[in-house]
Amino acid sequence: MNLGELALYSIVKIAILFPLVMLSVAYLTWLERKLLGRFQQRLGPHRVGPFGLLQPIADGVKLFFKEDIIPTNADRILFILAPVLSMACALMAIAVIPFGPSFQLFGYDLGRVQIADVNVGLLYIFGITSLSVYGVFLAGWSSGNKYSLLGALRSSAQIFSYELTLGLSVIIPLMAVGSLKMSGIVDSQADGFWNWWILSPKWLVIPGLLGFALYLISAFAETNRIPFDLPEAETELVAGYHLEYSSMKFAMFFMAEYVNMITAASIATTLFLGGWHSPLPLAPFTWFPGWFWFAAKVFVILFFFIWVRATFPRFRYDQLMHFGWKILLPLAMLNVFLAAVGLLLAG
Amino acid sequence: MISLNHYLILSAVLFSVGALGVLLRRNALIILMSVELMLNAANLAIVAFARYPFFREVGLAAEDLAVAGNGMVFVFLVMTVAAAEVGVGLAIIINLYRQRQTINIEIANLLQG
Amino acid sequence: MTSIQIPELSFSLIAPELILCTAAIVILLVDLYVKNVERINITLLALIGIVLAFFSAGTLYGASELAFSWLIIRDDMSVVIDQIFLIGAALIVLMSHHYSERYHFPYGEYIVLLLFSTLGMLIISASADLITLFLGVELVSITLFVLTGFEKKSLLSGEASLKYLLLGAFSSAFMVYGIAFIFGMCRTTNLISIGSLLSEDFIGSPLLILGFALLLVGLGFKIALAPFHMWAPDVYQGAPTPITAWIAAGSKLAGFIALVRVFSLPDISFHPLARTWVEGIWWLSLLTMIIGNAGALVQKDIKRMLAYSSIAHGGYLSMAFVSHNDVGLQALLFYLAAYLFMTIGAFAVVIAAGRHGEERRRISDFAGLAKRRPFLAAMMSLFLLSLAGMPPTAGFIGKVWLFGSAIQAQYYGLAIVGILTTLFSFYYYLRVIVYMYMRDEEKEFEAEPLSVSLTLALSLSALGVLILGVFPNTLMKVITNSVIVL
Amino acid sequence: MLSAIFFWMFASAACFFAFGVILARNPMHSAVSLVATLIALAGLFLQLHAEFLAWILIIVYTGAVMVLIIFVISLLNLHREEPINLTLARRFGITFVGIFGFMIFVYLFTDSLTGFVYPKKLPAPEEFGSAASLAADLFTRYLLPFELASILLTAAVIGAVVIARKPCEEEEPKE
Repeated sequence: MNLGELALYSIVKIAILFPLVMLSVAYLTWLERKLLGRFQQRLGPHRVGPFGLLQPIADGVKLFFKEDIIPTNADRILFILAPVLSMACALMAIAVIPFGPSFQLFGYDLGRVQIADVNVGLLYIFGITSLSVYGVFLAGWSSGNKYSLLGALRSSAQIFSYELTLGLSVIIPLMAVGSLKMSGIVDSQADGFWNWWILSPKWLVIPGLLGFALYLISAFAETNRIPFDLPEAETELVAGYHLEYSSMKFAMFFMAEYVNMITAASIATTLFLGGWHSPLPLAPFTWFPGWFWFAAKVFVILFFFIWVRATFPRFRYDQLMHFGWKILLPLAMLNVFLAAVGLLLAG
Repeated sequence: MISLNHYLILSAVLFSVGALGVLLRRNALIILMSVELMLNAANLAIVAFARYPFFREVGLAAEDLAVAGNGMVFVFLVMTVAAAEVGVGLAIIINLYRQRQTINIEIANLLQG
Repeated sequence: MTSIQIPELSFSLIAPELILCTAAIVILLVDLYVKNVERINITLLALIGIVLAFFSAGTLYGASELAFSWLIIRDDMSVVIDQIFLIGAALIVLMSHHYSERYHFPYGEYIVLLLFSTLGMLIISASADLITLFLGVELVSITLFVLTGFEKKSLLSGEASLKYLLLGAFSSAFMVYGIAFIFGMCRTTNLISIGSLLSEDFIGSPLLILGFALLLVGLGFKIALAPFHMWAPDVYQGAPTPITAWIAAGSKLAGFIALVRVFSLPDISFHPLARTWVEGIWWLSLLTMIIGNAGALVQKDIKRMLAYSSIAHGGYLSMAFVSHNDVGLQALLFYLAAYLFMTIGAFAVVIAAGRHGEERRRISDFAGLAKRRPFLAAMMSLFLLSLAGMPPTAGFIGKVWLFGSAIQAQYYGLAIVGILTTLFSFYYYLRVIVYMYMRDEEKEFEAEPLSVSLTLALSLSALGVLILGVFPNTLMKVITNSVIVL
Repeated sequence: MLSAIFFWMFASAACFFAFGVILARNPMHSAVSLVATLIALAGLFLQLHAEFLAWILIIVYTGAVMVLIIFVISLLNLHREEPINLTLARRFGITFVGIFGFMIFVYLFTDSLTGFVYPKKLPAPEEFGSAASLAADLFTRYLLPFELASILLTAAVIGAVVIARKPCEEEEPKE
């Protein structure tokens, strides 16, 4: 495959994946509202279209036609830059996620459903997510509003603190596979759910499970979801860092948040739940295509995210910091140690 | 074609921009940032040297590039040191701000001969 | 998965470093987990660690080995220097014990950082690779930035630590850039490999010279050579006095050892580089001697005066690099040891002459000290005379040796400037003595009574100055041997 | 060809934002410029096949160090412009003179090399700059510096905490 073909294939893949991701963002909001409604004994959106299915589109149109305000106190450049940065980081992280096995289009073999299989894929994801702090922070700072600033400070400190745990929690697949390449990690989990890293073989069960749990918890914090949604705690901070934003700029933050959720769920799927591999290498399971299994697993995790939102109250800020630094981080370090010992014992 | 020289000159430019920042600015934080810029310029030079092995001999073997890992380790350690330096530096700057309500090094200048 | 071959780890060769590191961590944990731990216990723990490290270093004489894949060189020179550093560290711990009682800063952390900075110095003295050298220098610098700012109620201390930090970081950037060019030209950061490369017919590109020059600039900042000395007086004045002493003695010593490692370990005497390098140092040395001594003449603050005196000493010491022979190196090592004792001693007197909340800072504050505290005045006179280079003291022997090496290498001009500036320096050293003995004090000022620890520090440094001055042979022999082995 | 385009793109971005760092009047703008410079540098690292280092640069510098700096900028409320004692034009002048001086210096030196053959870029071996090769180096030959770096970080953490802590509590005598 030469450079030109590679670029062409990547563009084709982007052209396929981008609308898909945006569509799933739209319907993730619908899903969340619908599920929250059910959890709270309500109906959720049901007026616009059947089951309220056209609600996200109506929301989008509404946001698009709202007035776009830039406060006089704001730092104009950064104020405009912030939502763009948020959105860009959220979308860029998707580039290395393998959604499915090789596929063909019009007779051409386009390779995996993955835009770029970078050698250091996992590091790439961490790098990009670490950049996403800036979107949030600059939004809060440039608004020239103290509530926004407080929200931004909280959020960046939070993301900062939980990033360490997030990084350490994925150590099992990393150490066992010995590669940072996403495709390599997925390939190592083929042929049945007992090969998934969440249920890693032999001595690795404990670090595998613990790693998955740590990953999920810190992913909640990274995506600013309840119970870690302090940056936008309505009761204290009005709305947090995006207080001053309206119209499409606000929509960008909103979408970035959901894209981040999808990314986090996809990474968990890829690293721990076998990616696009079917849970059993048997007949009825293998009939379904890879992307179906991927979507199913991501859906399960997203459902969990929403479930948690409906169930748990919000942390207090000092509790959040205490939990992150004094409980999760030591656990994550212990997990690294356990993983190393497990690998040694497993040979 | 991009050669080693291109990278070296770029790193020299960045390094001297950083150095000028240290000399021109009076805000302690910006001076610290300028120093970071200098350190990264130096890192760029090291990585460039590692990629373009510099030998007198005309024939170059691919093994020479393997030796270059050496430079990578150094860059890695420089980044660590820089991070430590920034951590300590910010603490010192915060301490100064608490004492004086300024971080301008011309205003905070009691120590004079 | 590729399996990793762990290379041979000869821990016994870095025993002093390991012991020191262990001591620091033990103190850290004790301070953390034991409630209300007495200050004296921490001091004792630190001293035990230092003494153990000292003796374990002593067992390493005659080792002469490269360890840790050529990152560490354990030769006699490194052992001598390690022991000098450890003596200095012990003296500083003793002084700090007294000083911290006066100002109540977090003592556990203070001692831990002090030990870590000593560790950095030991690493510098034993490094055979630019990477370890760089890390050692940074460990020393970063811990000293913090220690300088330890007196958090003092505006001077906070400001001094900021200045030290900004210039220290600035100079590190130069060091890194210099190392980058050296690495680029030699394809290695190992000093011994660089040495063997340079001793062949490897002419090298001018970039190599640029690399060494930048490295010199970086280290020049750390040891306050003349155009890069401007941070020194401010930092010396603002830092807590024991830390001032440690910056003046330990950090400067470490910087010189780093220079020795960089410029003497690789045998570059035949290389065209050597000429450029000697010329550069010649100017730096000259400038440093003149500026240091001239600056010291006009100072009113005792710590600033000692700062300029220490800059001037940097000038004398760098003369050894100009002469670039074995004698120079030996003289350098001897003078460094002597300098350590007299500087630490002088600062110890400055501490002893003060009391809580009030220090004798100005030189005029020392008026009449001889009547009130004759012991302190006598000690101060001893250290100042030694700094000036008067005969019965260590300073005299060191200076003679140093100037002798310059004359032997036929750098007469530099030697003459050295002697002339030394004569000038008598003025400001003697001025303090005159104040102490011949002036009456302006206002009543009773210093704190001497504590055991400070008395110990004072008398040990005085002993060091006198022994090295009267019986220099022992140390001379050790040093001469170690340099020949090299 | 493609690599040349990338080089010029990243190099010019790095230069542009480097100037931004030292010329911006608002510290926050300086910091954001530095972030942009570092991202451009990471791009250059990628061009040089130092993949691992490029992402480490992003994660460590932009993700941690710069966030910390930005944090402090907003904590200290440094919106106000600092008094500037040089006109902007003069600053530009000094800056350009300095840079061109140094550039010419380096350029002359590198070009007047005697006995050197200009290094050609070789196809990098598979493991060049990869995480695995760096890790193998770091944990075998460079084990000692690695441990030293950890000591350095410990010392820095202790120091930073002691210095940045509020001064009231520990100044009291410990008894």
